[in-house]
Amino acid sequence: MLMSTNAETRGTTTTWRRGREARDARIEAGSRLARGKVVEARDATRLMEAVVRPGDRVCLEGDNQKQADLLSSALLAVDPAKVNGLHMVQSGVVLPEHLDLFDRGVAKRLDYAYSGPQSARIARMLFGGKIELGAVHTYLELFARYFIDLTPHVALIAAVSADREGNLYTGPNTEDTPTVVEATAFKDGVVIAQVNEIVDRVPRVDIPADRVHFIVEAEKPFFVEPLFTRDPAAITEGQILTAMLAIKGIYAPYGVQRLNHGIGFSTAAIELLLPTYGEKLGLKGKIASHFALNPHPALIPAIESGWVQQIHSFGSEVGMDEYIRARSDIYFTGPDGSLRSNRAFCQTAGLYACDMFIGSTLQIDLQGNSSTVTTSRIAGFGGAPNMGADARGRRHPSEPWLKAGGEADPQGSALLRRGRKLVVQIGETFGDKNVPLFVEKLDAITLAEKLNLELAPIMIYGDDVTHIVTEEGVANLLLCRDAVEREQAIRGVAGYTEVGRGRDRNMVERLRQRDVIRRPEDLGINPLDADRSMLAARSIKDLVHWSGGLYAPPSKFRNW
Amino acid sequence: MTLDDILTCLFPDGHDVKNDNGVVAGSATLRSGAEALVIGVADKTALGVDEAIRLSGHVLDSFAQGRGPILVLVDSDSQRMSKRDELLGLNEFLAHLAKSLIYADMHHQPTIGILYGHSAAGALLATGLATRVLVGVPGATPAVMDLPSMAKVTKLSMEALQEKAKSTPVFAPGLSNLVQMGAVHVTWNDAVSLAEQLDALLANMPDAHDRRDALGRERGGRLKAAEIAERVRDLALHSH
Amino acid sequence: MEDFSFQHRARQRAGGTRQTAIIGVVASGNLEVLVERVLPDVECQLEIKTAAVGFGEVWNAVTADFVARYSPGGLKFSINDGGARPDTVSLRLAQAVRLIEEDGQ
Amino acid sequence: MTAPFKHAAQFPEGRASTTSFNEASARTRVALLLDAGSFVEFIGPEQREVSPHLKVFDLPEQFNDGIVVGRGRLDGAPVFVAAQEGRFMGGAFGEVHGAKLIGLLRAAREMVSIPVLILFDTGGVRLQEANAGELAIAEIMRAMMEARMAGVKVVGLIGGRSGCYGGGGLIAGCCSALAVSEPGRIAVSGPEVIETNRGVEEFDSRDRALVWRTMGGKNRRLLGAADVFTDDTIQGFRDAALELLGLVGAFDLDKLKAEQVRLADRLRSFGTCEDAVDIWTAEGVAHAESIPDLPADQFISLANKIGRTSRDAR
Repeated sequence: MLMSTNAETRGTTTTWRRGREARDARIEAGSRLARGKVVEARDATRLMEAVVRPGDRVCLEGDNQKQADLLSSALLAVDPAKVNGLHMVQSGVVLPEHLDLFDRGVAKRLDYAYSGPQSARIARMLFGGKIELGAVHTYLELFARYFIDLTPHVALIAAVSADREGNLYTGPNTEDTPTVVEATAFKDGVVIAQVNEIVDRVPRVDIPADRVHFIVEAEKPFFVEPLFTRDPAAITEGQILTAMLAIKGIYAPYGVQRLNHGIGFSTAAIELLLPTYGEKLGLKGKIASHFALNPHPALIPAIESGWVQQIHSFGSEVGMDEYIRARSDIYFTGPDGSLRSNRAFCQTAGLYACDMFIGSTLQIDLQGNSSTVTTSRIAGFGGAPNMGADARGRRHPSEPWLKAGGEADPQGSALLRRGRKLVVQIGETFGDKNVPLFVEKLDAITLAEKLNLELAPIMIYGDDVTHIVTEEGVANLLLCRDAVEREQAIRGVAGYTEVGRGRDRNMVERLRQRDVIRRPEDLGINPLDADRSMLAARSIKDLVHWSGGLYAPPSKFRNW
Repeated sequence: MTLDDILTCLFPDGHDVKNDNGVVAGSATLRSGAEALVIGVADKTALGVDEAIRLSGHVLDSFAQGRGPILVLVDSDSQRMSKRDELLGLNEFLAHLAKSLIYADMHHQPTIGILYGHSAAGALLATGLATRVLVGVPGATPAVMDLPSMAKVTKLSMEALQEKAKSTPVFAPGLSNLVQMGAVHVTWNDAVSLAEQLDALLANMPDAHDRRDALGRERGGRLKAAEIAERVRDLALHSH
Repeated sequence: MEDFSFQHRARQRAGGTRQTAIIGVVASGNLEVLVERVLPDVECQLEIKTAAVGFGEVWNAVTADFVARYSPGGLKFSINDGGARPDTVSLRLAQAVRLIEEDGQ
Repeated sequence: MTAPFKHAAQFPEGRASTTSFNEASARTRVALLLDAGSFVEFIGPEQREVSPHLKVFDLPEQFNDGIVVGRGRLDGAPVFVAAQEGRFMGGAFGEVHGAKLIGLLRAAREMVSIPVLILFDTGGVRLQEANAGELAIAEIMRAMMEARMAGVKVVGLIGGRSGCYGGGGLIAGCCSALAVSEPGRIAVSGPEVIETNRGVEEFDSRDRALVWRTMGGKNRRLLGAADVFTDDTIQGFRDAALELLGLVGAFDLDKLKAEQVRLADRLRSFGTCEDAVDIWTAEGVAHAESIPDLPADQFISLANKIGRTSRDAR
């Protein structure tokens, strides 16, 4: 017989409400510091000490973009004698405080998904044994585990505003909040929100009050980093060339309409070429109409030119609020007019409802495995693997999906054949400081060996990758029939890297005959035509003009 | 050397030169008995908009009062590196001061810069380097760019920079380097009366032609400048 | 800095009549290519000064492919390189050939 | 003497109107600014007159040392032109770079009738040859003022990516007139230098909106430091250059005195302002904080209404 660990026998009666009672006790302790649900910012640390218990699983919201910065400082300031050994379960390890918690002994164990700005320090702390690592996840994975075995006892979240009952308006950067609250509040956890302001009436209710137990008004708005703004002025001719190859060599033949873009400059170049090069190719209405995508400023010209029909977003982007509000036909907005993002839903959309993911990476090996890990940095996975993976549970057909499936398995029965998501790696053969994109052995493997990890941190597995695009051409891995062909197809677009120079020229030429590799000239593209004048916007200011003045870029991107 | 020291040495026959928070102005009697306008920057003061406009004012005022030479005494910091100065257009104030000195020099008021202390960057351009003859007083410490800043930008160690500085006068601070470049025309001998040396210079002023590039070539500090300028000039004059 | 010099036989003379052309700017990750029509018709020469040390093999491969593809006979290429990627180098070389083959002086 | 060098790419008609001055190379700027095909370069890249000093620092050279000088025609009339390449070592002045401009100005002084256009794009003195660069700037200022006193018109065009900083700002201050675009910046000390000296509280160099409203084209135009504000196209700068050449005259004492009055008045009027927005507010602009977002045409009419200029006062 299976014994429930939730049931506890006291004398002769069994109690099934141990979690509820513990939660009530925490709320009771915290309430002594609160007026209603409102706790003053100066009491935030005392609130932590009242509510959080040693060893708790705590979700300190840590998203990709927004940060509950006041609450992370408050938690960091607790007396480690009272609060210690916490198990942090949060998608983003972004602020220095997130790691300071481990240095102070407040936290001990970590399960996370993404650690961009802290990637070097997190690597050092893992080596130094400061952090007991659970696992590095993708967003959807971590969210899933919130409901199975990583359910938070306490969630410390961030919202734009709250009313006195505790209804929250999360604003355009809703991101992870609904997911975190769902998992916490409905499983006897305590939810504490920091808000930029307390108002009489919130613009819209993103989180109902009965899921929120305490509110702290912050002196300054929560921190949001503009992560998805790519200055068109920094786009190079090489990136324009790869973008042209992708549009003509992949978007067009597969007719890709539903897709997700990574955040690199190559995909920004694609976005900026749609209204110019794409228009010239007659592709408007045939490609790139439905996106799972943050509100990329670089997509503004395509939207304004009528290319895009609909975008669902993981988060928002600094400066895009007014533009989004004025383009509700395109974006998901609330009754108040502002963007409603939702990372869990958008990740799901990217996994199941998109026919293509295209993004860049730091390293690709001969099998097509790719990773953004270097030996000194562990940036985590974020969402790319959810986008850049074939969804084995997918059942609805679409033209690109079926076509890709057919290329992968031309002999199989059409009615039984699985389609394939197009998973495209795009990049230049050499990155910053002439570091090659293609390598024999990924740094991720070296790192896994050094850290004794059970799995190397692979961002996208080779068997999910369908195409690789570089300035040398497009490699279609779906058409490769064995591992040797696959390796030569990859070498064939690896240019002058060591991997590229090590190619079998004859075999690469044969692969080219079969369209496994398509060079710029095979696609009718002259590299000399890859010119910045082709970009629909060549500066941030141009984007502002395209938006009719609605886009308000953050100061660091301005030159006026 | 302090301002008082240099004034005493230069003008044994008297002067009414005042130092108002680093802005130096007044007149002085030369050995010849003639009067000279004296302006300058003292006490390693930074040259900002407030200082520059007063100095150019003194130069312009002197135009009405006769035709004596103008001596520019320099012991300054760099230009004042502040938000306010840049907001107000410091470049125009410094250029205006330089223009005033150049105009005077071209119109019968020969200008002599006397670099007796520190100076750098924009401050040096607007004062000493805007005169016809720039004199170096031993002990002067001009520094177009200081080595620590250079080390930061070039990512070279101080030691490496000092080593390189031995082989070329082209980048490192110091009076002797500026002499070699042709920027400083002459270094006075501090064992001899400065007043006498000034008198000798005034008696033998070169004409108002800028010959600093030729000087730099003669002294081996700037081997290309004069030749390149001359070649461009010739091409420009004969390309029609 | 590292210097390289490559001599190649070209299939044929580069088109056009222009004697010289220049393209590009020396900057981090960028380069300038000066091309001059000063060699016999079947010869091609490339003189390279690069800020990125240790890429001799890459330069060799890039320039060999370039000559095979464009046959720039009679041309001498002088390159000042600020550490450009091979694709940028290839692009600038191709741009230089296009420029000198244009009509003009 | 070596022959002049012609190598410019041929550009299609109308290209000047669609090409960003800010983005273009020095060579493209010159080719599109002047009458088509009219530019002749002096000491072109084939002469390989590179800096003799960069090899000491193991740094790459550029065949024209970061500046293109020569002659051409503007609406049929001859002009001398110098254009700095802001991407090569930040367009900084070195020995050879500076000497080319000096030679050009000396020739202009002798010709008198041929005006000089200077397309600035510079961070100031080139660190690796700081003494030579500083001195070159002093010589340029001297040569420019001598030329102007002889009657030569010198027009500065400022809209490059490296701005017009350091000694470049002083040279700009010596020009007969300036045209500036929104991305153009004019100052002596750069943002990072001010931040290093005064702290991030006084000047956050990463706050680009602050950098531009302090040093950028719009503030410079409103203060009267630049007389013409243009859109960021090469055609815009060509039109501005033509306009300014038609307006300016020889340099004389009256202009020098008028400049003293103009700058003293600026100090009196705005000397206590803490920020550009305070200056603009003091000028009577309602919602002065919105000036950075004003489109060019609206900004130009605002600037003209305020009417500050340095015409006949520089």
